Amino acid sequence: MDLSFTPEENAFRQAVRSFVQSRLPADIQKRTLEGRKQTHDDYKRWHRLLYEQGWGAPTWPKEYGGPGWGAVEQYIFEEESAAAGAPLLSPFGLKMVGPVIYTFGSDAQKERFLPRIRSAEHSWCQGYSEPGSGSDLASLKTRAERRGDGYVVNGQKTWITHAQYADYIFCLVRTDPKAKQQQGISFLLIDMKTPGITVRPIVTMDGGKEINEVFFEDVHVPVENRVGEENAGWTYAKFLLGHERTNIAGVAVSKRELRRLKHIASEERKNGKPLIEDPAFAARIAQVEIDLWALEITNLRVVSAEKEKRAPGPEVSLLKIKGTEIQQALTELMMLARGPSALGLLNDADAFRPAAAYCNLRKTSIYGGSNEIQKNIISRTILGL
Amino acid sequence: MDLSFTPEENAFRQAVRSFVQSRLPADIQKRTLEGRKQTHDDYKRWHRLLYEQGWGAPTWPKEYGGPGWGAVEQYIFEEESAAAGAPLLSPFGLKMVGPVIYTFGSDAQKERFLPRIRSAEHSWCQGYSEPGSGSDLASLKTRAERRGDGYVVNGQKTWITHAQYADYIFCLVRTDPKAKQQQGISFLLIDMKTPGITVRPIVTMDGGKEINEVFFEDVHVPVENRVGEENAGWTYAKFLLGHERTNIAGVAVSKRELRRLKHIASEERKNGKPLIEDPAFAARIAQVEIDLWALEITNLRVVSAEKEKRAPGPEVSLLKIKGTEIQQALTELMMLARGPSALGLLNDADAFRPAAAYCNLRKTSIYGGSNEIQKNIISRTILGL
Amino acid sequence: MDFDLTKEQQQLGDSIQRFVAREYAFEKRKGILRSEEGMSREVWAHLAEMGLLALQVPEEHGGMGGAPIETMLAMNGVGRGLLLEPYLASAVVATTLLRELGSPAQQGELFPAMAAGERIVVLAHDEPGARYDLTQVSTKATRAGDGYALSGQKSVVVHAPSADLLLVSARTGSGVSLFLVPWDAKGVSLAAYRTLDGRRAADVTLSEVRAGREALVGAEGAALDVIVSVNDVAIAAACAEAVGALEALLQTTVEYSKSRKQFGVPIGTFQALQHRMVEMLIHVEQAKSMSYLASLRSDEKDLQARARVMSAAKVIVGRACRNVGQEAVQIHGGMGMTEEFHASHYFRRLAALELSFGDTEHHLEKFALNSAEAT
Amino acid sequence: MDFDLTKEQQQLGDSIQRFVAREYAFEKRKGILRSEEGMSREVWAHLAEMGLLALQVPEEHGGMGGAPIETMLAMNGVGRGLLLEPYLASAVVATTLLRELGSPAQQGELFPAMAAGERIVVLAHDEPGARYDLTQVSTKATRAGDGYALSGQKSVVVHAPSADLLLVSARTGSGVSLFLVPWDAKGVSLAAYRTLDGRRAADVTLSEVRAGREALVGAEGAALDVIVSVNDVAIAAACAEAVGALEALLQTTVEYSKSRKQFGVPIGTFQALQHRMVEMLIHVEQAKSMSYLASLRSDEKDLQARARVMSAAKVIVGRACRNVGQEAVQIHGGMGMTEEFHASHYFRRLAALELSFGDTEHHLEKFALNSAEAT
Repeated sequence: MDLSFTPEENAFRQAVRSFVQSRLPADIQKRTLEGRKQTHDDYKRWHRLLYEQGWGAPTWPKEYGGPGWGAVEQYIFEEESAAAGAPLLSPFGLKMVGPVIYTFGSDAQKERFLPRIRSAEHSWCQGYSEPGSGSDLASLKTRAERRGDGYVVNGQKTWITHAQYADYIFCLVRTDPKAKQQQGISFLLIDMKTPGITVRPIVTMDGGKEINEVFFEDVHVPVENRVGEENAGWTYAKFLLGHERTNIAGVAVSKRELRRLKHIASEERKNGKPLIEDPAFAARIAQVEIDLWALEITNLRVVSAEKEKRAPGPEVSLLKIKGTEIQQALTELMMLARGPSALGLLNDADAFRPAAAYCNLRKTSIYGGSNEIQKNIISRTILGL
Repeated sequence: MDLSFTPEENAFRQAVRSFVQSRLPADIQKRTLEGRKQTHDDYKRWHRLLYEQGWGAPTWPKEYGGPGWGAVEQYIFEEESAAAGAPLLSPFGLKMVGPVIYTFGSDAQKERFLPRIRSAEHSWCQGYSEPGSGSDLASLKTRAERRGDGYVVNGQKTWITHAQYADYIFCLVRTDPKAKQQQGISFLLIDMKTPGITVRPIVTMDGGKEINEVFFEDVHVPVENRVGEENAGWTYAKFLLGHERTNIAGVAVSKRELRRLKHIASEERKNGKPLIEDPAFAARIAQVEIDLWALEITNLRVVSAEKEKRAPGPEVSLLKIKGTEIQQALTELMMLARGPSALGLLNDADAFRPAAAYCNLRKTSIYGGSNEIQKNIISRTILGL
Repeated sequence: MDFDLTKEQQQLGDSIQRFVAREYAFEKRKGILRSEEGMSREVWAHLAEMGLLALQVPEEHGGMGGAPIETMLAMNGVGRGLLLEPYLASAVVATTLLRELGSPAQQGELFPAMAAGERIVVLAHDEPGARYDLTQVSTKATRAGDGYALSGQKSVVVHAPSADLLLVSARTGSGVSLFLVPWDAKGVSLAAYRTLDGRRAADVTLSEVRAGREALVGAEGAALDVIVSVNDVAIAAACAEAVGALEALLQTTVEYSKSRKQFGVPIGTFQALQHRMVEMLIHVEQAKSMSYLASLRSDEKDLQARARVMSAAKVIVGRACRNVGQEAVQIHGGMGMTEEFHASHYFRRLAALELSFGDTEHHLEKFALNSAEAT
Repeated sequence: MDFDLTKEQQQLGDSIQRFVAREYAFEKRKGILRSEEGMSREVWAHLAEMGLLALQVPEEHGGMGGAPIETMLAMNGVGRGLLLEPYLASAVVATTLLRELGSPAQQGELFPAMAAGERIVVLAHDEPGARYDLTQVSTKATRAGDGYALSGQKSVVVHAPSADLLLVSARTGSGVSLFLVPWDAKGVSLAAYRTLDGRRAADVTLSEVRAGREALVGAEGAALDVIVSVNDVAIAAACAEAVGALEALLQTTVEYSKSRKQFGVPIGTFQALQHRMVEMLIHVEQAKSMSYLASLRSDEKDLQARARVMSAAKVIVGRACRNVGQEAVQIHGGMGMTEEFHASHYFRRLAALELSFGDTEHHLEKFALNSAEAT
């Protein structure tokens, strides 16, 4: 047992660090470190720079154009990127549909989609949830009827992050309405420019317009855009949920945000002294810092198991629960640190506004399988209840 | 709306206060205020003194020898008694079986039992729980078979507080094994000296021997010791559970214990100053003090509703949950206040030993209907879920 | 000891609840929220008609002279309906300040107009960096000619963009004084924005703003104690508003859990959620108790005892705001995150109330300190 | 970076777990607990045979010279089995102190006997009122003839009644020194009692206890830094013990919830309890992570960095002890309250561990202070 990194891993960290430091555009870095909103263009620019370096798909195997990094290298890459203020890469292509395509897709799909995900030419979004089926995904109702050489899709998807920027959406649709819940579902790749698709933003309480509803009205999808077998979509969806969770805890970003919290607490004053020196507030920061530290080790335990090619198990649910609790605690403390002035949402909507961030981060315990669902999973699979 | 007491109520408080101050034996008072264990004799002596004053059954109507106090007077009585260090009266006769007897009992039962409860001649205990049925009371298995002019009782009851001192036990027993769970149960009053009864103490983790198992082996109980109808015992049990909850929150005792916590925290020193002046510890005391204050008002709201002859509803479950949480928090803080020296359980087992009290008080969220059961009740009856 | 309302109070409470239900439905509120001013003059006039703007107005000016219970009932309604109008700021805080400090001339001029809903007055006291310390006032009022010249910064003055007059606190020598300053006085500039909970607010900059002697409210240098004391009244009102919002949000959440299905059954049948909703209920009931106490003691003369009550109430209510707000959003799932649905509006208002007039930690510390001094 | 054990470590861990399961079954433990001495000399000898008492013994004396991972594995077993023997006190703390400070003569005499289980040595350092401040030492050692005379009070010295020798800290001039004092030396008196978790402990009074120069451990006045430093080793060991106990208690609770029926179904099917057991699991896993870190860093040379790790570990583990202990008792219901059933024994040991070597609040504060200094 040894928690230090190997010399090779340290050299790798150094390489990542110097790349990020030399290539990350200063304006993007500034926005991230100040907690300002990132634009879609920020993501794309950074992704392209990585692509030029050969790191366009950091988590992919070499075979599909990835750098072939192991779990530890991936972890180091994410940590260094987040610490330096690089934007998080959009997960929908790289971490979600990409692995599904290279594992289950046809050769044509691999050829057509994978290079464009890697190069940031295509942006993707995820069409899973529906108004009537959130955590209970298998109850989805969007229909895809086979007609000729394609499907005709009708229905509605919701809570779709960045649908407005997406070139493609991957969707779970019902292809056999008579089959039981989890059967009869297929996995389709749909061009967002297809006639019949309407995107409607859902304004969230922080004023953000990240998420959307997407309506499908007689949308024609060629049959070659179905991944794998008809009615076997649930298998691919499950694979996806179980895949790549190295970073689900968000430790790297939370470490950066912790630094920002400390910065805010050193700017604010209470009783004539920096707030960070107030014992009560310092103890609250210490508590979240310690929680995060423990989570980091827990995360490394999972990463280390992945390195040994053991697949990540239900412990990723634990990472998700604790990770989101810490993310929420951090924004809550930033808001409380600012005190009464946090009430005011200054007119620069891109600026870091702790109260808006506090509101926005409530989503983390809801999306990606709510924390209640994660608890059900742990209860069933780890505790055997 | 007015939270002050009326002049009559204040005069009543004064009367109670001077009675308690003049008559409460100094040795008993000292033991209570120091948190030492009370002996059965303490309870009895104090109860007899109250009886001589005509207050032997503070919560009973005049008709049965009570003082006929309303909910507010009862509340004041309990508050003044607890504050002065009087022992809590044993609830089993006064608050549990007494009201059942005067509401549902025969004239003979009333005549035989009520005066002796009031005068402290008879001590009672409660035979509800069984090894297989705790919170799920209706699944009880102790059998009472009708034979001639009586019942023959066989079975086992458990978690019986003070069974070793009791002259009588009131029991729920199954008289019709074929009936559904809540039917087929009868309510028996059983003389503890009847042959076939064995009492076995259960040692609790604090070393205490308050609770017991009671075994019934062919115990003969005359039929005139059955309260009300055969197989209707559940009705009386429910009545009892819903009755007299003025003091379920334990506010008066918790206020006294809060004072003791503050006393301990002023004796202990941290960084050369009294612990009570340490901001972090002071904040923790403040939090429990504030919670208790809010609970006191909530309790008064319920008491006030009772005054209006509205029966106490499921809100008593709320008082029970929050009340026990506060009681537990107080012992936890007393233990933490003592610091490492709390580890040692000095050999005087009657002395206040905060760590033992901390262990002992874990029971409060388990007994009297566990806090989980109380939450189920609130969920069903108040929230309608 | 009783918790009963008089018949008149009961009627008042009912009429407020009716008004809120009828005239402040969520869809209508959305329109008000989106409007430029972010409040409805029509609603304001309606509140005036109901007499609600006169609860703090002295009886000699046709008001109720304080009326803690009536104020509590009004604030319950304001909370339940998530009213965007400056009830707390103008009808409670500013009116009470003027009642305590205003000259007969000022009262004679302002009270009829304020009670009629024709004038909105807002206290501009907090300054950048003051945190929750009410004594920190750097804005200065220096003698200038026959009157004063005010210069300084006031931050997050909620409803300032709707105010006709600002009650500006400023240092005069060793004391703090209050001045009535018209919103359009020369030298006053407002940087307006929205607050977390959708209200209009502004940072106010004062540059050599001239105020005549008639603009001085109360004796020179004597305002701070009253500002501190009226802050207690504000806390009691804020607690009552929170209780109204908490009750509504709990109800909304329970109802949602009964209708929203997952895995073929309403999510309200899941025991884990049930127990969490019970915890929410306990928070609400404890908050309600302390809100009663705070309102009943808001005119208590023993200021230290009163401060203890207010801090205790703010702690209990603050924790309730946090717990109930967060749990409600969580139980609503994605719906709870949206601007469209009312849960998030309650969530934000509760968060804002927690940050107003001293947050939970501030009052917990204050209570602890106050206890130590009392022993 | 890896979390894997070597083959030898794996074997050691397995053999400890086997030993605990086979030789320390709960019923057998009850007998040991009830015995006058409150520990088993037979078990102690067995631990010696397994080599476990020599993990801190220097290699030149046939030990492993520290072995953080092996110590962690041993402490996991001690925790799981709720061992009543003075493993932490004698085989970890006292042995490490003697390794750091003992003269060759002292080491030569004591290590073979300690490793063989023939001698038990216990540190007597804490004093009444010192709370968790290790620097507070009032016991005095004054020069007397060729040696010293020790006078003072030591409180809650766990396992003192079983100790052959006490390692007594005392002030000598401006520094603190350590002395080896036989339990039956003239002037030593023990007021013995049980601790919360059933161990034997004593308050130790020293009245003019004579100690020769050969009884001095380390240079005069140089012991305090080492005592503070060995406290870190103790924290790492206590965290590992807690993890063993936490895992066992969680397992016990989950199993109980599967077998105990209420309302016709196992209580483990109630979702509210399931979610609470998941919270328990999260606490256990986080505690395990920090226990790894604490053990791996227990020989770190940068003392401030090490202190940060230990405080962080103690906070995470302390919260886990509290949460898992309390929830386990609650889920066990009445059974959880009894002396008869093992849940309450785990509960008490976990509570005791939280109070040992600085409680959660102490270390949270220390961490916060340490952070402020680091920035």
